[in-house]
Amino acid sequence: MTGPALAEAPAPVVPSPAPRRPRAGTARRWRRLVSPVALVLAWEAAARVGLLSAEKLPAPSTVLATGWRLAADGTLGVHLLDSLTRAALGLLIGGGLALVLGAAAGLLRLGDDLVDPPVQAARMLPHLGLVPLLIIWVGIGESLKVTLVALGAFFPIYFNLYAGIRDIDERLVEAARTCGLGPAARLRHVVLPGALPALFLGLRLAIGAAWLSLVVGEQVNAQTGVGFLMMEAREFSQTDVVVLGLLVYALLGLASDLLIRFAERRTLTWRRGLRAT
Amino acid sequence: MTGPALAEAPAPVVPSPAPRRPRAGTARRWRRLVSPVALVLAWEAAARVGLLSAEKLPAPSTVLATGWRLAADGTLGVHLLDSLTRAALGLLIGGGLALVLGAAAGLLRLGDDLVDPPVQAARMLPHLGLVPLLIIWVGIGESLKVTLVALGAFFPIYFNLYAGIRDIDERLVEAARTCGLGPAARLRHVVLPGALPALFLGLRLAIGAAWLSLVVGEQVNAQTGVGFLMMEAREFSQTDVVVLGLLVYALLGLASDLLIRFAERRTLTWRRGLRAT
Amino acid sequence: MATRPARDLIGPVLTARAVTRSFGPTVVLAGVDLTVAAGETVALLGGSGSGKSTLLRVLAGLDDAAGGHWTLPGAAAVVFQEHRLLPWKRAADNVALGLAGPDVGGRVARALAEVGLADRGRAWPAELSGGQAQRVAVARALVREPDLLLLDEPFGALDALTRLRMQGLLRRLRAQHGFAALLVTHDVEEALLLADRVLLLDGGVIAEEIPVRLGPAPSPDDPAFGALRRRLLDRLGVPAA
Amino acid sequence: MATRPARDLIGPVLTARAVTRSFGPTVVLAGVDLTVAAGETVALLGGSGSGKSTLLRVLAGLDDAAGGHWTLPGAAAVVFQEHRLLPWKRAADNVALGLAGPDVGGRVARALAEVGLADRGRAWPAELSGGQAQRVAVARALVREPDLLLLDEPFGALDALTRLRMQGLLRRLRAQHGFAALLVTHDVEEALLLADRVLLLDGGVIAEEIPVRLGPAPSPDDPAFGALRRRLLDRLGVPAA
Amino acid sequence: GGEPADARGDDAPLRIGYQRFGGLSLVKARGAAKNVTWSLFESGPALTEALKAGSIDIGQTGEAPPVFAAAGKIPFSVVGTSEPIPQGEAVLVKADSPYRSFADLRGKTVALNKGSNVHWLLVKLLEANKMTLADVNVKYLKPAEGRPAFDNGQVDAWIIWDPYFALAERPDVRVLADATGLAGNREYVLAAPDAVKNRTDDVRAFLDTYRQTTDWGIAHPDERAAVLAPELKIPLDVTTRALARSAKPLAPVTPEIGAELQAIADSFVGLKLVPGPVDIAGRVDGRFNEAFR
Ligand SMILES: Nc1ncnc2c1ncn2[C@@H]1O[C@H](COP(=O)(O)OP(=O)(O)OP(=O)(O)O)[C@@H](O)[C@H]1O
Ligand SMILES: Nc1ncnc2c1ncn2[C@@H]1O[C@H](COP(=O)(O)OP(=O)(O)OP(=O)(O)O)[C@@H](O)[C@H]1O
Ligand SMILES: [Mg+2]
Ligand SMILES: [Mg+2]
Repeated sequence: MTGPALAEAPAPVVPSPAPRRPRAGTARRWRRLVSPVALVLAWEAAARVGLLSAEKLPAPSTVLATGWRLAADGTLGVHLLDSLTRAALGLLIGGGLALVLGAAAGLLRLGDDLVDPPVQAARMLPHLGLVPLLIIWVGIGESLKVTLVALGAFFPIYFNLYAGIRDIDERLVEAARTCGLGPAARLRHVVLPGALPALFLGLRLAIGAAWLSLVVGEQVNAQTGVGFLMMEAREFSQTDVVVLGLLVYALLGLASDLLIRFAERRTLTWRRGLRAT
Repeated sequence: MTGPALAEAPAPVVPSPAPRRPRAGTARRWRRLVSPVALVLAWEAAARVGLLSAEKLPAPSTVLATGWRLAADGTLGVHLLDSLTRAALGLLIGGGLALVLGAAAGLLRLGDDLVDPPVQAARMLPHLGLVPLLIIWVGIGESLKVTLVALGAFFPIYFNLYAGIRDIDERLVEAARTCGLGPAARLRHVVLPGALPALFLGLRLAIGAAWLSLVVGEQVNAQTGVGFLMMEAREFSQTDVVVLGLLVYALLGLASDLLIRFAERRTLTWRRGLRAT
Repeated sequence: MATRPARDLIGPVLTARAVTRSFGPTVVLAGVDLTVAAGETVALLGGSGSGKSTLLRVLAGLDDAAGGHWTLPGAAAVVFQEHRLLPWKRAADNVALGLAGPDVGGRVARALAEVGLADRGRAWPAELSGGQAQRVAVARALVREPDLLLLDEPFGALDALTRLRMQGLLRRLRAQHGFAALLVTHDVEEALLLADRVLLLDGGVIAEEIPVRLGPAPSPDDPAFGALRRRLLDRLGVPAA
Repeated sequence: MATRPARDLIGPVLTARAVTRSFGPTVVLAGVDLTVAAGETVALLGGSGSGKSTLLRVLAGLDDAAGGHWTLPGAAAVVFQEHRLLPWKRAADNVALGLAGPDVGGRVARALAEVGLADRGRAWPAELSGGQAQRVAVARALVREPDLLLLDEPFGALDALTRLRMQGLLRRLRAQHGFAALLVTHDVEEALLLADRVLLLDGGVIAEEIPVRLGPAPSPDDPAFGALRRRLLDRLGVPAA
Repeated sequence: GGEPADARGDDAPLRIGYQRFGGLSLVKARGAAKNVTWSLFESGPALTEALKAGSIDIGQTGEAPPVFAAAGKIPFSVVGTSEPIPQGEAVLVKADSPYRSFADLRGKTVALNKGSNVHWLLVKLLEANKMTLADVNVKYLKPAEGRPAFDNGQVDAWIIWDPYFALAERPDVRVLADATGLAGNREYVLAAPDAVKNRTDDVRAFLDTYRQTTDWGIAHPDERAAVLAPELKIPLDVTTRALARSAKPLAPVTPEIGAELQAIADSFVGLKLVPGPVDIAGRVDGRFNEAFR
């Protein structure tokens, strides 16, 4: 995951390569913190010297203070938990459906012909524009929010899975067939591991889409959730709470990224070898 | 693009394979129309026999009549054109930025360390929740809509490009280096073609995200655009116009899919060969 | 590779009649007739690009677009020209792919040991050298004790010593289990050392069929061996030195 | 391949001192010393997995993790063990990759013709047979007329006749352009036919260096050839038949 | 859920839709009504959308949303209203701006929420100043969007209602005009036909509670503010100021109320703001008027 394809300039003349370098892993991990920290510092400085008015963008320290206050009185926890529950449920449903349909379309010619065209048409349906219809179909309760998340999560997973399956080296599938693997076993041993990197990417995009949908969904008759918190703050122009909400999302983004990176490292060890050669 | 990885059951005993079959291309193309047409017919039938009330979901024929009326008096054309302009502009800006940053992060170790972490954090920022802040920063005019589209389009392209670059076979890059290709030439001859399939996928997802953002953006102080048309109809509970708007999006989805498929077929001919072996 | 009682197979284990295959306008196979009897080893020679790999794919049931008729036994194993190991499975897991029955672990370990890679079972395919990967692919085919082996230049990337060892291994296993083999090779000596019959693919058909009768332990020093070798090389267009 | 005046290169075109490379705890190269003089052809022999490909990668400047010192001339071309053709470029475009100067098209066409693939220039790599792809890779290296060729089993997938032709081509071009070559091969005869010197990689070091003095046109029938061949095979552990 | 009231059994809770600052907020904040569920809506149009979907039984909006809902053929009855609240909505400009009357806004940008009570106020303001919609540059922005746009000078004026009005009232903001003498700015109680027909007693009981709670609030303004401020999550002083001018007693629906609504509807139709014609007077249902006397 770390070997860039074109990182260093080529050295057609290699006079004397450096001796074994110390493992740069930890150094790199810290370097990845540089730009986020720099951004936050610049933002704080701009707010302190008055370049940014508190209305335009409150200082990170203000936002943190607000966050601390809301966290201390339990508000933040409650809203976060509710949002996470909705997101998880929607991801599960939308992701599950995407896995089934994506696999059907990617694997079976018939599935491709029957499933893919409607999905391609539905892909551009802005599901957030469906809200008025969804209210009629599923009501204004929790199911509305979960449906919106599921719709948002469906497409990235479906498309990446589909593409991942299509990109699998046909020759490996042939080799598995000659080893006597039936369709189910080929799915397990060849298709799934081969499509896994694409699936991870789809999952990343789906998690982002889930939050996006939730922000809109939690504006329809919600009493809880980070989206609701932000909407409420928006209505009363409490910019610090709005920015706090955004910060929470950003942290969730980083956390989920770390989780997925970890999962990738666990399941995609074989790619490191690929990179090393 | 058509050879499924696991389409038919394996036949360890191949008694007598079929003689050369006629090209199934056209037949398949028609088969892809089956499920969309079936869906529309079922919908129409359900509406006709009263299973679906006109409020819940008006019949396709009603929607088409509405579409015809709006198209005839020019309304639809005006709104569509404005939406398309905004989407194109936003895609251009967001996509361009994603290309630059995605390439920097995918190619250069330094770029990865500096660019990727903030993007990962921003990835989960639901840009639609940014609307109040964006109003302060870019105003309530066209730039707001274009910014929203650009934000929506940025992430799928960035992530897919990044992943596409990382997935390129390092051995091919090495081979290109030994052929004396400098970084720019490697970019052009190895990295770009290698990442192209992923880039196409990102483009697909980005187009969907663009519309999604536009639907929300066109509800803020817009007087034109398909999103505005739908919002206005929503206020008057003109479900037929809402559904018409969705239908327009679906058709745009199919049209853009056809375009991208065509572009893929042109630029990715080499994969057909890969599949044939 | 546990011993298995040799079966009395009657009739050919593989028959192909009038196999044809074209890529667009290019006809690669123009009507290949082929029979491999049970327990027999047949070598397939031919120039580069003559269609040997294409024929093997057809016979393995992997090519839908080919014409003609052929039958395959239930248990055929293939070694492809490239190793085709699954990059996400370690060497041992690649060998164990689709393997059922008792003591899979032990059989896999023995197969890897027989190809000289007892200690590389936990390596990823990307960590193997060219010859090592090829040997893992051979182990993957041998471990399933098939009735027919389809081998596409299985020893092409091996040094002289390893190649000799692998040839010995193949001979020994054949004697033990009695499987048949169709062996694509570029090495005329190898063909003569291993095969009961040599086929020459040229112009899309089997242009020549040469039985090899050199006894159970053929030696390159045998004058009959030299004569056959010369005949094959002549047929392949290689001039005498 | 246009003719180019042979250059008077003084001194070695490649020197390597104490090259080391390990993968984790496994030491593959334990200190390799190597020199290739201008215009000289050196064959590198060694068992499967002995580190030949690893050494070539290091010498080509592709391995950051190796230790030791080495120099490379500006113009080196590499043929890898796998063909490493870009799948998205047709054969001719693969050969033309990074090629500058006048008449690129003509030079590419001539190079393809010389490896016997004049009519396959528009084929995608996936449409080539194993041997054809390998020959395209050879053409890609030869067309840039390097000072040093690093070849990793370039003829491994070729039938006897094609292999002979390619060996002839290599000899002819060397005589014409005077490039040096480091040739990894498993074929002892090929090493003796092409090389001025044979190196044996074993245990991570150059275990043996054997000069080949067989005159300008060595023949396998030459008794000196037979003796050298036997000596090398002995050293590689291949028993006499 | 979206199931109609009659499918939910007699003892199912009554589903109430409310807006943040509507009179119903106090009922919710005090927990006065039993056996009800509460749904919060961002605006009147969003609430009538839920009414259409059959997701609520009773809801409360300002004066324009019923007209828009009726134009959208949404089935509902107007079962109650309030006394006029003309000071509860106003045109805001920056204190240092040169505008002294609404007429000065000719050619300027004015932000307001589409389809809300302020939309009707705009119509009346234009009418009173002999202007038309073409004379001002209207920007339709929701309250949450209007505030930043107004604060940052992207619009010249903002027409807004309480509590956003009270929240925006700061030293650098001036009230250019309110609805006094122009618009009634009443609140309306809407009910779904199912609930009116099948759950008449429940609805009546609820409306009774509503009136009692409102009356209690008017009698105890300080306690009312103390109860509502945390519910609304806005400062106590802002709550007090907004309630002082915006909390009015409830009133029965009479034919005059119907006529008043019909005038709004006809005017909107004339301006092509809604696709007409609209019969809103016919939606007025006086059967619960007892509860409001
Ligand atoms: N997918 C394809 N499209 C077009 N031509 C193809 C395709 N696959 C193979 N060919 C052509 O068919 C011919 C036979 O190929 P094949 O791989 O069977 O040769 P081979 O005998 O195995 O050669 P080698 O010894 O070099 O491996 C070659 O000329 C090759 O270029
Ligand atoms: N990325 C890697 N990680 C771990 N071990 C590796 C890696 N690459 C190569 N090796 C090991 O290094 C040794 C040398 O490999 P190399 O490819 O150089 O062998 P070789 O001499 O070219 O063999 P062959 O003749 O089979 O191609 C092998 O044992 C191989 O398993
Ligand atoms: Mg082949
Ligand atoms: Mg090697």
